[in-house]
Amino acid sequence: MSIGLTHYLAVAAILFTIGVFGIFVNRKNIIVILMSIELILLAVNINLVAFSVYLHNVTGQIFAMFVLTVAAAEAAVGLAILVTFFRNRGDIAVDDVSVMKG
Amino acid sequence: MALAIAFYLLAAVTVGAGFGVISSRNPVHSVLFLILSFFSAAGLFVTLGAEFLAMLLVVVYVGAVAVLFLFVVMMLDVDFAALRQGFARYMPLGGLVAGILAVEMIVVASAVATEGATKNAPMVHGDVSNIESIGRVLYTDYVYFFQAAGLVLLVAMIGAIVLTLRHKPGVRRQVIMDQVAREPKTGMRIVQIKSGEGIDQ
Amino acid sequence: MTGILSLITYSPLIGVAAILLLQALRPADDPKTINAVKWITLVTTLATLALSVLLVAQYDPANPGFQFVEDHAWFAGLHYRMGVDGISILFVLLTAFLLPICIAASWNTIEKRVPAYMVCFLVLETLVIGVFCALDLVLFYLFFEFGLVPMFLIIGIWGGKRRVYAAYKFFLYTLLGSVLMLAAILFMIGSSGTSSIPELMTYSFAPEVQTWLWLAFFASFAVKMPMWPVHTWLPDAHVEAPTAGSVILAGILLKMGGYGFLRFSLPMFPQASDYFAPLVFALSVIAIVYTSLVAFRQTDIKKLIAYSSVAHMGFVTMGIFAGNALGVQGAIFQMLSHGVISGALFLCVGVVYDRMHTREIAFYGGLVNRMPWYAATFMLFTMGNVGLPGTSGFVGEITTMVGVYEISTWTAVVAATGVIFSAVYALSLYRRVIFGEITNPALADITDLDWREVAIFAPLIAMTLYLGVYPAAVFDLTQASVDNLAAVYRAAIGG
Amino acid sequence: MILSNDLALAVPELILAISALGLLVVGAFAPRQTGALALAAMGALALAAWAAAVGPIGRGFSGGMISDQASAFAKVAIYIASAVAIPLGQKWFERKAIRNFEFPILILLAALGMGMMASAGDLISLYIGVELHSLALYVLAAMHREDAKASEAGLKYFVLGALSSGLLLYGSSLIYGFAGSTKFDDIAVAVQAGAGTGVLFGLVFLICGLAFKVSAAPFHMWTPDVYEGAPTPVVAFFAGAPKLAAMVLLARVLSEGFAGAADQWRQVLVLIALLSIFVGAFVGLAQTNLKRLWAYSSIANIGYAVLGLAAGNAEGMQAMLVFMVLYMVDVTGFFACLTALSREGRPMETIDDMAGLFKERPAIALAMSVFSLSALGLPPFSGFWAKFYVFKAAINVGDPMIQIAAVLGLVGSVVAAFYYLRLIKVMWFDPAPSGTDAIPGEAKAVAIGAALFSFPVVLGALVFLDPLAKAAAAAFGLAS
Repeated sequence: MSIGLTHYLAVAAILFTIGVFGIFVNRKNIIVILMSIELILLAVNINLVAFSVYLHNVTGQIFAMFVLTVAAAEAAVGLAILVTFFRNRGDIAVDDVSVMKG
Repeated sequence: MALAIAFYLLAAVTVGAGFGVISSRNPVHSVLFLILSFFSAAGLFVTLGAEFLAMLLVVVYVGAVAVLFLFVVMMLDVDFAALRQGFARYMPLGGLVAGILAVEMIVVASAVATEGATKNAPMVHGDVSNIESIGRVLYTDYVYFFQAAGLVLLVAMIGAIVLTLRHKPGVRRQVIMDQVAREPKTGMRIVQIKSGEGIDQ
Repeated sequence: MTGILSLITYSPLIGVAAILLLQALRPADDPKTINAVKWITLVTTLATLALSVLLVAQYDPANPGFQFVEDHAWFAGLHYRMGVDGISILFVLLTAFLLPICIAASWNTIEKRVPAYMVCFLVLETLVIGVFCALDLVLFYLFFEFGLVPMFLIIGIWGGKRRVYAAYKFFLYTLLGSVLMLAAILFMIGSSGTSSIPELMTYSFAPEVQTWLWLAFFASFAVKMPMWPVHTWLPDAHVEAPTAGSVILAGILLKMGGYGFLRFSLPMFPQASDYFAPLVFALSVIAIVYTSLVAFRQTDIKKLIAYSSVAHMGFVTMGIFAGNALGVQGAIFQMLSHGVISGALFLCVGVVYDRMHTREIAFYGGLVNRMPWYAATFMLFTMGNVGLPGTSGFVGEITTMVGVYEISTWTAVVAATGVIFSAVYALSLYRRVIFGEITNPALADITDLDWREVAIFAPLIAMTLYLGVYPAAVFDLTQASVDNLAAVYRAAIGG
Repeated sequence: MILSNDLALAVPELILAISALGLLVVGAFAPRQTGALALAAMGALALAAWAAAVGPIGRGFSGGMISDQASAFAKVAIYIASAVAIPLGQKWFERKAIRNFEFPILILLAALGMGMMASAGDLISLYIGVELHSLALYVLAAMHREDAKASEAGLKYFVLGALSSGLLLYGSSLIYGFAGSTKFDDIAVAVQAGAGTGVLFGLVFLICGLAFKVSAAPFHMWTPDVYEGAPTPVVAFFAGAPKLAAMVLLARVLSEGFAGAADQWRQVLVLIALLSIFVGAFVGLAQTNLKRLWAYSSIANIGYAVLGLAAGNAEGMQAMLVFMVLYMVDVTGFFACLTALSREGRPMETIDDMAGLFKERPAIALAMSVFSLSALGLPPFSGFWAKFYVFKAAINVGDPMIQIAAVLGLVGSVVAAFYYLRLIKVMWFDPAPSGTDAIPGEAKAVAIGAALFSFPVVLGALVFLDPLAKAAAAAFGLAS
């Protein structure tokens, strides 16, 4: 029972799906949406690191570091926007993104 | 064998906690699940031999990002129960779609694993440590990206300040420059007071 | 004389610049300024007319090729190419001839936003002349397509009650037709490597490709002509447009379709033209007979004349796709003649509309008692419309029909019955409006033509009669080019 | 690695980065000097544009950065558009009594990110460029922080933008796993050897992520809401330059990394293009708000640009580049007009607000008509030439699928004609309700300048733009 690359990729794929799924089921709760995005990025990182190790190529880990860095920046900006939104509305419920709104 | 057990344990916790993030009723719990998920993902990194990334994940995510989330959740006084109205409705169908999607993604990912450059390469650890190998290329080949990533953080900083910093009117602030520049001449005013009149100010 | 075509084309824009300058310098709503704007426009259009006459005088009728050619490299392999031959030169003249008349006809009838109105007409003149002079596909398309905008504004701003609907319908019908033409143009440029019209005339596309290209061009020109069944925008546009707008529309814009067939469909896609000629004949005959019948039932004078335009354009398409020298000559002549006569008829409607503000046929009757000069004028143009010998209408119809007769007997025969129908509706219109006693008290003190209207009608009357008795004036100019076109076409289809 | 060679390639980026940092310090000490800071930022952008135009050609930072004609072309356009956005936005915020010196700095950093995208040669620089400009744009969209609509727009933009970067990243990770490298050159070698389902899946994710950024259907959902809510001058900025950058990036990824899988990605692009054209045309018909209307218009127009890309040859790339530049001028001009217009202090944003504009503000009405006709693709305006290039490329590619798509696209443009005509009709035909407020000078200048560019300057400008775009397209290294 050896653990191979595929196992790690499977974990990443499941996490990615959970993240995307989380965005769609929690459409009004922006905080959970932001956390779901973090889950997606985590999935990406697992992918990158796993590939990096199995390829004997450090690029993937560097990429993952950049993803981490940028994810932190993204979270900061996202939460800042959320705070301004909350100050204006007193709530964080967002209307559904409308596809056909007139 | 020990590695396999560790992998399955960590993977299960990562995925389970991930599901907890999107399904718990209380966003504080979501944040805690997020931390758990990241922590076990860091464990997965260790099983892969990427110790530095594992540390980074814990430091950056658990130390910074998750705390930021926790801070915002606590700060905003929101009725979170109301936000979850759609959840039960979307759950069954969404779960089904997500399940199918996940299976597909696994198939695709394993396709990459088998057809790509990796082609069943065995897991080996180099003789340089993980952190050293990263450091060697990060500041040479990837210096351009490294600097640019710094600018990304700068943008985030400017953004957070622009969006949330508020100068409350009427608050007197300490101006250190003025304090330091103060001399006896400017700091004191000698006023001749005529007896019985007092001063205006 | 190179450069004269550009000069003629852009000379109206000098007037536009002068108007804009005047607007900037003087108070815009001042009656004096408005008056000056009108005079500037009239003088500009007359100058353009003078230049066009000069152009025709300089034209060498013996040379079938393009003359006064200008060619400057542009970008992406495109060229700025201008030139005229026997087929296009008369349309330039017709445009320059009708424009001053339009301006004079709108002198007192347009009250709001006069400067914008005049600018629209001048821009339109530039674009229409550009269409007839362009020798590059893309340049042609530029002029052709942009012509929609000033016409859209003319109908939409200065038109009647349902002007917005009519303007939309006009714009969208024409646009849909011309995007297909654009696709064809792009394909032609790509596969032949040139956008020059003279070069493309000698380039032969594969027959199956020709079919598609022909259909794409047909979509655009058939809407513009307009041919049955895509003519429905025309009556609406005519009814809602101001008088001068109708004159331009009937007199010039419709001719762009016929010109397109002559310039593109016949020489560039001869096999496809031959293949589709029966279809065109069928549609033309339906147009002639059906729209004549529809015209007969109209209660609005303008709508009646609009439908009669569709019928007359049926002769044009028929003549063009006969593909022989006589048919094409007839079609060109018919277009010129129709340009003058239908323009004049719309002006006749405008005369009574300006006085009574209605175009209901039932409203009028007995005008001959009060307006003898008007009755005589209207009579002349009605006769021209019917195709009475001695007027230009006769020459156009008879030449076309003789040309078609050589190719398709039945088409000519059925079309001839159309002439009878046209006599029925046109004369009945004339009878109902002009003859009889005045029964409507509102008409009691209607006045006859004033000197301005006489001045407007005089050149049109002269032109109708002149072309009627001396058609050689036109045929001499077009002969060489048309013979060449027909010969090449006949050779290409192996007949 | 000789660092000075690499640095020579990055001179435009260095200029922008250093001036952004410098201005930030100056701003921190003299926050009231917004005018001077804005001017300095514009100067920096102009300098960077010049440096990009005359700079050396080559690849630097171990392949992470590509400096060629294509990147120079895109950078000059992006930097100029960014420079134009600074006065528009700065004055607008000042009129709202928001004085923040950060606005020009954020624009500088966004321009820097877009420049990175245009010269990305590696999945990492792609990602960092995308994020650098996106983060700045999220902040700019929400910057009018007292306005609930603006912060909502910012939030929506952020959430969907972050999701799209997630998709983009997941795709990148699969591509990396397949090719064993993040450099486009190495990816190209691996793809040449045979592209399996996995890597194509990764590519599709990557395309989806970038399609979000350019607001191509079916990833366009954020566009109308964000355009409507965000401050108008900011919309003027992010409707143009970022899309050009993303399109150039997409072109680069596809042509350099995935030339070997051209048959597969062309199908995806044709689908995206047609969906965008028809969604933009049909859903736009139902809009009453001008900003939403132009959001749909931009969706449709991006469809045309993607169609150029789908042609998959040098001619198509040239078409896309010309299209994006001409469209950028149009859209900037239109939103500049919108920033200029208000009635009794209330911005005029619905189509009905425009009633009688021709009578009251003939210059602005004429400019808006020019932009509308241009977006409709009517000759001789710039929009026609943009479509001319795209359809010429698409029709000549010799692939029936793309030819049919081109004809369908042309028909779609007729549908879109309805809403542009409605706008013109309202401005020219309808009576005016009441007077409009005075028009700010900088918005008027931008509007009139852009309108003049759309016609008649474009007829001359294309003489220069055509060979430049051709050289730029040739740099992508595709067969013509």
